[in-house]
Amino acid sequence: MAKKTFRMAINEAIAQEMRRDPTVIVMGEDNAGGMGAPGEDDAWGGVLGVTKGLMPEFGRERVLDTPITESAFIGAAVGAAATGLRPVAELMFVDFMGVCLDQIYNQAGKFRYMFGGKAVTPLVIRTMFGAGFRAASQHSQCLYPVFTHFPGLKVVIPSSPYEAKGLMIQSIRDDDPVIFFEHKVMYDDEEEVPDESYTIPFGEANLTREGDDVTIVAFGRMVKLANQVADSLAGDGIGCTVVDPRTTSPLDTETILECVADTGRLVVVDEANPRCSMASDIAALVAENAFDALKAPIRMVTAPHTPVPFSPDLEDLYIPTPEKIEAAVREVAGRG
Amino acid sequence: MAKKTFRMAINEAIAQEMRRDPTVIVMGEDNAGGMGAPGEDDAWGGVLGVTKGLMPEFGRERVLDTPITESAFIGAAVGAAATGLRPVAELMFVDFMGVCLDQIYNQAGKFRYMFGGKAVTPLVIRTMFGAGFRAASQHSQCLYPVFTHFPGLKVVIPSSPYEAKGLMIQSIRDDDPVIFFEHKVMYDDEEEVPDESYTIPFGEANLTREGDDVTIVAFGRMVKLANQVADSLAGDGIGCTVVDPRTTSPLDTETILECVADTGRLVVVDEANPRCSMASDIAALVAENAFDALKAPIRMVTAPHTPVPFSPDLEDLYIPTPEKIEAAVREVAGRG
Amino acid sequence: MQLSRGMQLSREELLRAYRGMRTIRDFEERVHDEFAAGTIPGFVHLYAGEEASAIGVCLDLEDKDRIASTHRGHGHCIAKGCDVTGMMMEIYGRRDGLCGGKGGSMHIADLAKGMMGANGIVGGGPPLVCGAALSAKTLKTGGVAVGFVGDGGSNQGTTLESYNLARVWNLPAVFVVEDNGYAESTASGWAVAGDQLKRAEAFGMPGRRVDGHDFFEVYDAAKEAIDRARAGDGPSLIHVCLNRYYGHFEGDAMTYRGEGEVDRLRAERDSLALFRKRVSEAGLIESGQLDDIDREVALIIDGAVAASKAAPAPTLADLTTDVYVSY
Amino acid sequence: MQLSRGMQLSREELLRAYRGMRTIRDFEERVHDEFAAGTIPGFVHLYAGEEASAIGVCLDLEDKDRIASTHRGHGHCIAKGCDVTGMMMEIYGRRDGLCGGKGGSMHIADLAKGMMGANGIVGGGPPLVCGAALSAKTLKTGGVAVGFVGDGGSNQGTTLESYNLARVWNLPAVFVVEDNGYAESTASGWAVAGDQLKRAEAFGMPGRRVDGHDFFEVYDAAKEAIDRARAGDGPSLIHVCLNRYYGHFEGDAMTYRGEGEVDRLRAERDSLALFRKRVSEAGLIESGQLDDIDREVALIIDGAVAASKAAPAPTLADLTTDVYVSY
Ligand SMILES: Cc1ncc(C[n+]2csc(CCOP(=O)(O)OP(=O)(O)O)c2C)c(N)n1
Ligand SMILES: Cc1ncc(C[n+]2csc(CCOP(=O)(O)OP(=O)(O)O)c2C)c(N)n1
Ligand SMILES: [Mg+2]
Ligand SMILES: [Mg+2]
Repeated sequence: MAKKTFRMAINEAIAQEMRRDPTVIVMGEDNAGGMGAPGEDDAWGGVLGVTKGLMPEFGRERVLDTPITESAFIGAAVGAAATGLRPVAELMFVDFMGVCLDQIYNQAGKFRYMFGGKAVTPLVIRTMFGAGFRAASQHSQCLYPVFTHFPGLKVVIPSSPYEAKGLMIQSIRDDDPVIFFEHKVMYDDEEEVPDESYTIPFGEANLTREGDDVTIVAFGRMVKLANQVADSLAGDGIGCTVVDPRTTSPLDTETILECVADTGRLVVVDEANPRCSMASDIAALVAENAFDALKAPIRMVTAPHTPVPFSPDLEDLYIPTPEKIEAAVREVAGRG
Repeated sequence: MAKKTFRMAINEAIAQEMRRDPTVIVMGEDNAGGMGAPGEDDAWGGVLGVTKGLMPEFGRERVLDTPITESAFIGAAVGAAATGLRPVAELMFVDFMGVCLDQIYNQAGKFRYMFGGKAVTPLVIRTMFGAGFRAASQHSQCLYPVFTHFPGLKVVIPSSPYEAKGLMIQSIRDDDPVIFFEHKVMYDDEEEVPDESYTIPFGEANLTREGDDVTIVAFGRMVKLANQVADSLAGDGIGCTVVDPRTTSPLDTETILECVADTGRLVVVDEANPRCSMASDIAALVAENAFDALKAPIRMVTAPHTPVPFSPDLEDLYIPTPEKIEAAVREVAGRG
Repeated sequence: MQLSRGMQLSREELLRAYRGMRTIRDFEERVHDEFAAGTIPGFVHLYAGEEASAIGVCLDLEDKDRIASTHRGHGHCIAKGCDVTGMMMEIYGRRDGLCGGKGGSMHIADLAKGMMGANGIVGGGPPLVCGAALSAKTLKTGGVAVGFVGDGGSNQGTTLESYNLARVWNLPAVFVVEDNGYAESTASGWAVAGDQLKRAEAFGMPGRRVDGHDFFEVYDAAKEAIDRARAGDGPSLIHVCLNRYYGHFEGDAMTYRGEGEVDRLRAERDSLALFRKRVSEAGLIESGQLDDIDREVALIIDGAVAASKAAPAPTLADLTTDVYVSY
Repeated sequence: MQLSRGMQLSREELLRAYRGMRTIRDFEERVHDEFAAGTIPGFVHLYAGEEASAIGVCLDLEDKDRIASTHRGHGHCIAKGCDVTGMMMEIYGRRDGLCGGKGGSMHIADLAKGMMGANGIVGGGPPLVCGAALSAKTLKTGGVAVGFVGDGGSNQGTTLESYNLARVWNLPAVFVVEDNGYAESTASGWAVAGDQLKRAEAFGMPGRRVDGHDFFEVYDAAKEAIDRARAGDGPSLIHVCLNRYYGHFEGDAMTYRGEGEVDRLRAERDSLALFRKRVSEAGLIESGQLDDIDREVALIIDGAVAASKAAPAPTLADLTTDVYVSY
């Protein structure tokens, strides 16, 4: 076991699955890079280097660069998945979903149902999300609530390198279309990641902390922040359970409800915009199904209802911070 | 005042605004119809006849038919709105958003913020939504939760002909991009609608019933069903307040919270899929801000987490019914 | 001029082609009647009048070859071998329909037959075709993928992007633009700027225009394009000019069409009549044999409708299944 | 051969063109340096090397004429008259930036100047251009709308659909494909199937290919297209072949480029050097005057950077404003 970055963990997961299964292919803009260009081959490995090295090992036949035509190539990944391949396609930034969403939610996500259970669409769409990169309004959104809304899609949000590897391998092996969300600010995060292949099942939340007073449900990069807060509050005698659902669809409702049954208090931390978000989804779940256990109002810590601002000063105010999370936890714990 | 259908009310609203303001234009596939064809002009007036008669009155210069290229013409409406026109563009079925969403949420919805408050984008996108028409998975979705998620867009869901006219006129006069949701099953619904022009402001919920026991928040066609249920339960001594928020963005949070403060019980009725939906959005709002008033778990009545099935038998099971709403109300009222 | 390859087809193949066209025609005429009688729900778009296109393109395709279709998909389904009773049951929303009643007319599919689905989204198919062609290429199945779009769908960005991708990836794909002169009520002459063949050329593909009422012309062009794709020489486009006999969907009053337009088309541009004329003039098949097929097909369609009417609907338990492979 | 209309420009106009190109060059070189020094955050795509395109196209445009730009938008902004200090402040994320610091490099806009915004979405601009052209046509302003896209963006469905719509609606629009040979690390020769001019033809538009390092060639083609649009004769396409001097974005190591490629380009394909050569050979302007402009521009850019560094950032109160006109 060695320390690996989030980037490396994803890369290794894909490479191992490509070795194991010849039907796994990779495609996306500059996923190798340098197509038709005079310089280096595998020049990019994707815009942030996640797929670097795959092309030299697996060849241009299995690592395909694409023109900038997301409808065509994401749609091609959908069509390929329905006809015998297991594509891992990259939608560079999830913000670009607007030019290709139809192929994802109306085609891939509905094939199985519309076709009476006869279609299998083992597709992974990897995509970058999240703020903090000073990438401005059209390159910083979360958007996983939108994908979670659609039946037929599975939505995965890994919160660390270890999680990323296991969830990516699971995503590739899964027979349903999976949208795999990679937080762009986490690519250099490091932790111990096993060299061997392993899977983390969908729909099984991970309790990264356990405590008696407050349940914090957080997604992606917010899990780390929630744990920080939990650590610091432990010293103050406020015990937090931190739930990383790992997948928002399917959602491990059982674990979340059990945790709230134990603590009676809930804070949800969601980097996305607040309306029709995962924060509201979890809050509603609990308000419907664990109401009797609740000892305090539910608190949601989210981004504001604004686009992501460019200015670093504003962007830092936009993203949920440990301070805001802590304030919410203290409030529901009656220890404001 | 005369009885008018939902269809007529919308048509009249647009026509009156076109008479009042020469910058208002209409565009969409077959919005007049018959372009380049040998037969009748104004042959269609939109697929369900909502824009019929506008072209003969205002001419082809102000009622534009389009090729089937939603990115180009919805985007053109966005660009036109940013440069001096007030387009009322039709996205025939909201299900088609997947081929043009970028122009709506990344362009129209973000211009003002990204451009530091200097852009004005007075755009209306009319779109058909909802199940019950036996139109199957790709022509029956609600999808307003997706649009509600995006900052910068306003989302309007009229629940009757009267509401439709006033809200449409407001939408056209509003300086922000508005997505105007027309339930396809409601076009032939009739009620008294004033001949003169009037507006209904955004963000002001309508209380269609008042009662002491349970607050029902419902959207679009569901408002009618909720009122039916309220009527029938009144006989049983269960008093319902029915809230029609009219616009999901902006949302009249105040009225909703006040109603729940009064009744202590909440049922949300949302025809959309349940995850990250308006049902969850409202439930979360209340669980955060009116928790202390709540006397019972919140109940959400929604479609299941499945695509819309074609078979009429299944579709009828898919859509929330008065029976399901009534059961939910009885349950929270402790009168199951 | 090169001798038509279609005219060199075997007797069995010609009969199969005729049977296919007759099945489509009868299927659609019957759906039209049943819709009018109120026994069929929903949005239904009929392919009557366009039979020679689907059959001409698909006649030589095997199950490993894939097609993606449009909202006007019944003809393509039949041409690709979908079971007619299963289709009819689907259109009736029955549990034993090809898609369990969950799909309906606009979403009939049979992946085992290489039929990737009708599609409710105009331009939804061509990207999927690129994917199916990529599968064939990567898995070296020798298969090809064919995408049908209408004249209206030919403008959609998804379609145009797919031309580019298919060429850049050198995919075994064929794009068939079925130009029936209208997209809903809008004439293709107005909505399609430029020219379909020049579009093919603009994306580096060979293109060919054919009379879509003439099975033989369609067959020849398709054969050429399919052979090219199978040989690894990349995508092509076929611009098929044809007509629809009915409205855009059932219920369309068709006031945008010319006076007597449909009657004239039925009289003069009937792919079945034209086929009969060609094969009998060439002495390839006696008309009695074709009459036999007509009778057989009529019985099959009768049977399909009767079975559909009698078949059970899906039930509550079916509502929430088939969303995922694993839950 | 027709005499270049660019060569017939007045002395003032030529000086304005040169000043514009020099401003872009200096602006970009300076942003490059500042980014490398770590004072500028975010994704920054530089236009250095492409100056003659923006200036050649925009020189004659008025405020009522609109342009829509790309992620590589600084040059277009400058060419359309955006304030250079306001732009620099925006790139620094300052409160007094052209967009209040909320937009950043990829979203600089100034609607009053007819600059509809850089765009973070490849292919995001062309539909907006159709809209601006429609406004001009409907409101009879006499204005035109120009859309810039890269070679990569030229494949996007949104772009191709816009060609069709502009032609069908006969809009006063000009589409400028700036082909700098690469989209990120991918060569346009690989990713663009077929040919840009044939694409124009395929959608019924005139098209013209020009050397994008040569202001005069660009100007002439733009003039022709803009005149055509203003005259009500519809859209055109210009395929501008040029080069970028820096990486795709700042931080790109450019290993995909050929050995010495950029050095060679800087030496041989420099729009500013080429302009100087042309005007001095033709005896139109003495080089001293151009040197004066160089000095003036350098001071302006220095000033813009200094002001930006000193300027205040936006604050919490700014975070939630400007989402809507009315709340
Ligand atoms: C993206 C999208 N836009 C619009 C529609 C509505 N619609 C369905 S069929 C159709 C006309 C299609 O015309 P064409 O492609 O020529 O096919 P035809 O109906 O003539 O066979 C339209 C506009 C749709 N289904 N999908
Ligand atoms: C829809 C979309 N896809 C992908 C990207 C990422 N991206 C930004 S610029 C770029 C390359 C654009 O190439 P080109 O159009 O040639 O413009 P150039 O950068 O060469 O000026 C890509 C892929 C994007 N911003 N938007
Ligand atoms: Mg057509
Ligand atoms: Mg380029």
